[in-house]
Amino acid sequence: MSITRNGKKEKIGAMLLLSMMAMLILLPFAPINVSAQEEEAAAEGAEEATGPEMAKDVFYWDANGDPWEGPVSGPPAPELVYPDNYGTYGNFQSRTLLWISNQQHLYFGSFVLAVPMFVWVMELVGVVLYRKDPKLGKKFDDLAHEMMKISLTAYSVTAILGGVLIFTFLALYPGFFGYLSSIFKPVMHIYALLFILESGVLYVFYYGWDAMNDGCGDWKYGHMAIGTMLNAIGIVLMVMANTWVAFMQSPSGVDAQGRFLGDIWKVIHTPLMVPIVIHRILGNAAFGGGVVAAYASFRFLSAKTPEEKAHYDWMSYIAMFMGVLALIPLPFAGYWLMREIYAYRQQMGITLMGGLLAWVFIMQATMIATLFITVNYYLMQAMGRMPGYERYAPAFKWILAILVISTISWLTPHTLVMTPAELKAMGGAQHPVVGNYGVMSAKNTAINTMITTTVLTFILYQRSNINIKVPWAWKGNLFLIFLFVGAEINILFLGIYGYYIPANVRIGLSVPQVASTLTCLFVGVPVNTKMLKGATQIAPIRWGKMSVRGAYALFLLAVAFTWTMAVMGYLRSSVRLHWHVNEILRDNSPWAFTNPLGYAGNINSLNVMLFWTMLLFVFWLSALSAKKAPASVEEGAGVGKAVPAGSH
Amino acid sequence: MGEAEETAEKVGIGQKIVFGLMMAVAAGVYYIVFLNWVLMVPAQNLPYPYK
Amino acid sequence: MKINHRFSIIFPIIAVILAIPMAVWAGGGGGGQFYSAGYYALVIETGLVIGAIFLGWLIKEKMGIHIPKLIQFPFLWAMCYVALRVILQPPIPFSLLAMYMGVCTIAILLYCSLTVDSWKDFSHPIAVMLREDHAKAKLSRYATFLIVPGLIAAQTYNQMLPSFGEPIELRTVHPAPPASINVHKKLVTLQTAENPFRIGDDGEYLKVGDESKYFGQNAWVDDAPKFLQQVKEGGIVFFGTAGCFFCHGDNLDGKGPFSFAFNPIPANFADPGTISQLQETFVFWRVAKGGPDLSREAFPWASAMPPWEKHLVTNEIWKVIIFEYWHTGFFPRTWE
Amino acid sequence: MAKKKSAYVVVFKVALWYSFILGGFAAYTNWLPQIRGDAPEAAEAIDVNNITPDELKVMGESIIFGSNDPLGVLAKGEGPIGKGQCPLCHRFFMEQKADRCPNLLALPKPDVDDPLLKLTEEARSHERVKESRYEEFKELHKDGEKNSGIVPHAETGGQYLIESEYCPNCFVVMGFGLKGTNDTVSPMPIINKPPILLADTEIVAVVSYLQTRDGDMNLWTAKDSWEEYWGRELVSEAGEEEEVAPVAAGPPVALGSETPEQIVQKMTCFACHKIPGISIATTGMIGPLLIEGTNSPNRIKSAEYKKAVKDGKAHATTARGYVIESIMDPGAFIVPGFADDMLKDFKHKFTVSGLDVLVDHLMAQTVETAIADGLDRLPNEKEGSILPPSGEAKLDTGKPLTNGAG
Repeated sequence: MSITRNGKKEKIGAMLLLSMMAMLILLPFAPINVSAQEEEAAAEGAEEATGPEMAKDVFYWDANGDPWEGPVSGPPAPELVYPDNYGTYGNFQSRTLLWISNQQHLYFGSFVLAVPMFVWVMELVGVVLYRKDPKLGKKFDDLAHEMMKISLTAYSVTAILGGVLIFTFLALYPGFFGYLSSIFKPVMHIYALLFILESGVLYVFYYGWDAMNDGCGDWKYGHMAIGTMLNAIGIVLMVMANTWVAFMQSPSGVDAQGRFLGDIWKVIHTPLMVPIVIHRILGNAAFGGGVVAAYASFRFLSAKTPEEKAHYDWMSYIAMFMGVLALIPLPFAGYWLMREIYAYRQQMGITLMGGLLAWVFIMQATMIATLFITVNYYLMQAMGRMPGYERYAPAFKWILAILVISTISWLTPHTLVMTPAELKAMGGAQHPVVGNYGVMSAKNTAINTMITTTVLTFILYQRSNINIKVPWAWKGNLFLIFLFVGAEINILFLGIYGYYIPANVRIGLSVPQVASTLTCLFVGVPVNTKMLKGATQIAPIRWGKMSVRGAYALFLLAVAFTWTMAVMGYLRSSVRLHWHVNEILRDNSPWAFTNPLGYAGNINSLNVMLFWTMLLFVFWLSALSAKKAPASVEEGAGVGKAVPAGSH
Repeated sequence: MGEAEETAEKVGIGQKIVFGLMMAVAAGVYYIVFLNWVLMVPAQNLPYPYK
Repeated sequence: MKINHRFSIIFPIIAVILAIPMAVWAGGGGGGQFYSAGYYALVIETGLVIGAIFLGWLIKEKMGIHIPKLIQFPFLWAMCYVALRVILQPPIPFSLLAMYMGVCTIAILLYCSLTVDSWKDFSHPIAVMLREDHAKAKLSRYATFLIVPGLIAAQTYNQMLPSFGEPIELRTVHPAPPASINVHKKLVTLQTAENPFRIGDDGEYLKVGDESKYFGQNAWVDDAPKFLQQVKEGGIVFFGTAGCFFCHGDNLDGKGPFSFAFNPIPANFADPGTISQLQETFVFWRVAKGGPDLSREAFPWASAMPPWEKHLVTNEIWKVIIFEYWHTGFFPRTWE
Repeated sequence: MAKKKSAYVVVFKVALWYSFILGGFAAYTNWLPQIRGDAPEAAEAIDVNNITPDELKVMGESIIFGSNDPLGVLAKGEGPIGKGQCPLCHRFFMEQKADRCPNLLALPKPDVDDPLLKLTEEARSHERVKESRYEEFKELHKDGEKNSGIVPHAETGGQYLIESEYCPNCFVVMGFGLKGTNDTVSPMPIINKPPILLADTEIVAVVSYLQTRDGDMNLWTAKDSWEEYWGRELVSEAGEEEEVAPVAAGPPVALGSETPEQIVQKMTCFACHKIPGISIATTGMIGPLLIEGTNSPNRIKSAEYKKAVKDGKAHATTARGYVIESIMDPGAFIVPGFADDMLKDFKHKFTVSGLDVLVDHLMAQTVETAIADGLDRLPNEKEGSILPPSGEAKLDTGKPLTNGAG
């Protein structure tokens, strides 16, 4: 490509084009509302003589605080009868079959949604870096390209699994699916159309990569605009699919009998829709990071040349980093969702937190502890490739000790399982020492300490092969010490203080606790980054020299992400109890019960196993095509030159 | 702190103590006054599931 | 390579910071119970931990003796086991111990593999044992292949050996109280009732939390504030009229002279899991009605608490509750 | 530097590692306590046309407790909780602990000062509607209660019980409201809405149980109260005709689909009573003439009846209730001049709607219809003959009653 660099004007033009394209994809929404209103108006006109039958919405209220009323525009929710409205395959639990096909589709869907997000960010980073350092820019660009290639194969698998899912629905739950599609029929059509659009954009995006690659010129920005569109369509697709799930959990826009009231927006915008969507977008990003990191680790382990090894080492680090970045706001999104659930139906919140499903949260706690310890461990392993890390190595074991103490406190259950002899020996149901760790105060302290410690590890990682040169380094260090020690003391103080005050005051403590943690993250890391300005390297990073254990830690991280997603999905789905659509459409099949946690654990493990096996196939496929394209190997070699790692 | 020696100018221990004290006061003010006192008051009125 | 040891000093300091709250919590859990035996035990234990860290530092840095990670592994594991199984008193249930030891095992494995060097340190002897062909390696190989299956066999034997333990009973310790109880012909609605003796200097109802200003003051002086006078009368009930201390102990720690005869043993009010987790009215219900009024899931027969309404008047019950909270330094739970 | 290893070895190792992790997670979930959440049973179809009040009561019992032996369940140490979930908050037995909501004990609590606690729930329901607080709630919700849209308008105890299921906020017992609402908002869910979601007939069954749990069938007004409260007929939600009447065995049963004539024949009323409008019932000489349009309003006001109420035998407060009571529990009140000879098993022999048919017919019979049919009172009825020539009696049939009472 021989396109010269252009001025600002063209850049602005490109951005305008980009945003216009992004606007375009919102178009399909516009006619829905219009047509719905038209229908409404038409219905009103037609039935003026008799008056349209108005019914009360189950959720929406009008300005006076009375239920919102809309014209009845659909059939009531059917009363499902077991053998008639349900299908079976032999003695299999229909529900489990649907569960598995749903989960597989969701995994692949999340993956193909998350990867373009990464690719977009990586491409942007590449373009920005290209100005200063074309080689580094190219490296990021290639990384983005490679990730996209994985996603391409996964995309077709997603489509196939989507087909399988629909057939499973039609075969096993025809009554339920019929009702849902009667309400969502316009949305479902738009969904299908968008899916086709997504495919088109995806292929243009992927196959136009090399053709449109001119470093940081106009064509590249055009390519990025296509990437933006791809992501926008992807997110809209996901939001649409989520609205069905959100409708099942918290229906609105229908009356108590499940009759559609003519306003499609009220059906889409259910009470829990927004928090579920936000939570899931963040979750997808974290999950995508984990999967790409696992892919890179796999390639890292099976790499034949040092250059390849270096490349995949680097790739796994970047992916892990992005994943963890998305992980950090996730708990807050979770809190918000939980709050909305309590606001929607307190009963639902209690079932989750204190009732039937409370033990799932113990499992979630375990997964979170696993995630944080794994991230720390990986960073420590990754420091092995940074000459000079030895200065910080003695700190590792103490970091680990803090993490383990926090984990032990985090995992201590409030209700202990014990024999009468143990009860007697303990002198009561509450252990005088351990019992202190089973309450909320201790748990908040533990998780905040764990996050703070992870931030600290990252700061150590950032500076492990660096000699800091800024003249105010000593001030910066002192500042960081007081920041972290102060935060930790504050977290501990609030944790302990919580034992001395009544419960109603204690609730308020969690906010300053979390604020302390976030201060470390949002002040500590930038200050540390600032300190690295103009610093000298003891030696460049020896990419590819990370220990094998680091790669295995990334696998654990990826599995933990997938597994957490599965177990929380089980939780979200189970909280509907015996309803297909909460309080509207009852599940009358023999599988309307809520499976115990152990069964869910087995199915989740099976699901994760299935997903990774299929993903391995996808990886293998993309590796096959890599062999046919020697150019990329050459680029890899170039990367190796840019980072003189092999010499060590 | 270890890296400080490697920078060009030497920093006296007195200077460090003074700055350290300043930082300690700043941390105290930030954590105790701002976070614990200012933030905690509105936090009392948070709804579920904070309770 | 210059190793910066000063850096690692911060972490023992943080460890000590972490240890102090442990000591405080364990020492009778809050409320100024700094003089209990448990507190001293934990101070000593914390000292032991710091001593062990110091000893390790001495051996490694001063004496220059290098202990391979492979040796450190079982040693650390045993230390954890001893700490959780022997030092931590009273003993924790097996389910919890298993979980803790699982976390510890993983943590020690991670510790052994933290850096390239430490992993080599850990895995090299194993590799030698498995691979090398000289006599020493062979001997250790044979020994390993005898000992490991032997340990597994012993474990299996223990597992299969029939045991006659009592079945696990998940007794509910604090069952849901009734909405109201009838004490001395008066209906007490537990959700709304207030302790009539929780009154401040101004004669108004004292908000929960505000009584902290009376903690640690002498209730037995003549010019004590009104609240403390109620506390004193409650103390007279506790040690005199009712004799609660026979079971619940002089320090309200559930270790009175009779306590060892009971299963389950009397409640330990100094434990932050008992009265500090309960509303005053719940405690009132327990004192007034005793074991017989417990619901079935709480096994009414599994409590020796007498129904004190038959021996005390209502006011005495309320006063002794004031006394219990004052003495332990806890606040009752509030409804919202 | 990198060792030349086959990709398959890596795949194998990674697969091993994955299996290890996944196995570990699954094992951990299996180690944690296992709870399975079973779905509540689907709504039971109750066909009110084919069921006796007694069976309705039994059905109500199982809706409340999930068992027809709640005490047995309690004795086992379990909570007797059915799909209605009432015992979670209400106390039905002394052995039970729950009383977050007003108690529904069958036996009064004698040792309590509160007068309302000295009554059973059935008796209490009549007191509730007379409370001045009920008027306050009427005023409070005069535009309809927010959640249910109902304006409180219960007039009798039975209607009160019905109303409190459909609209718990329509009357909140003192001390049982949500905290901070000054006892104006009830913690109880609306029973005919999710999550409890009882059908109308099921609610009638529950109320039937509450009214008759002492075995006093004559206290039963659930279906009538429901219809009076809602001003419409209670439609059975069974809908399916193939539903076999659950009372197939046993004595013949009066059904709602039958005419009064058929019922009278089936139940052999004609053997003792003369009933206007029933062609076969013209000769009975053992029981009173059944002109209940005239008789029952007077009887219920009579001193004898008031005495029976005072003795705790009779309970009717309306004329219609008096007729139902006389069929369901003939011993409650014996018309002066007669003996307690009537069969006592009619409460098992009438379906709810069958009873309706008969009572409707009896209530329509007055002195005029009797005269038209040429029937007269028996000599032992102290109201005396209604037939001409004593024309005065025709004018004020009530007079002899008051005279007799005096």
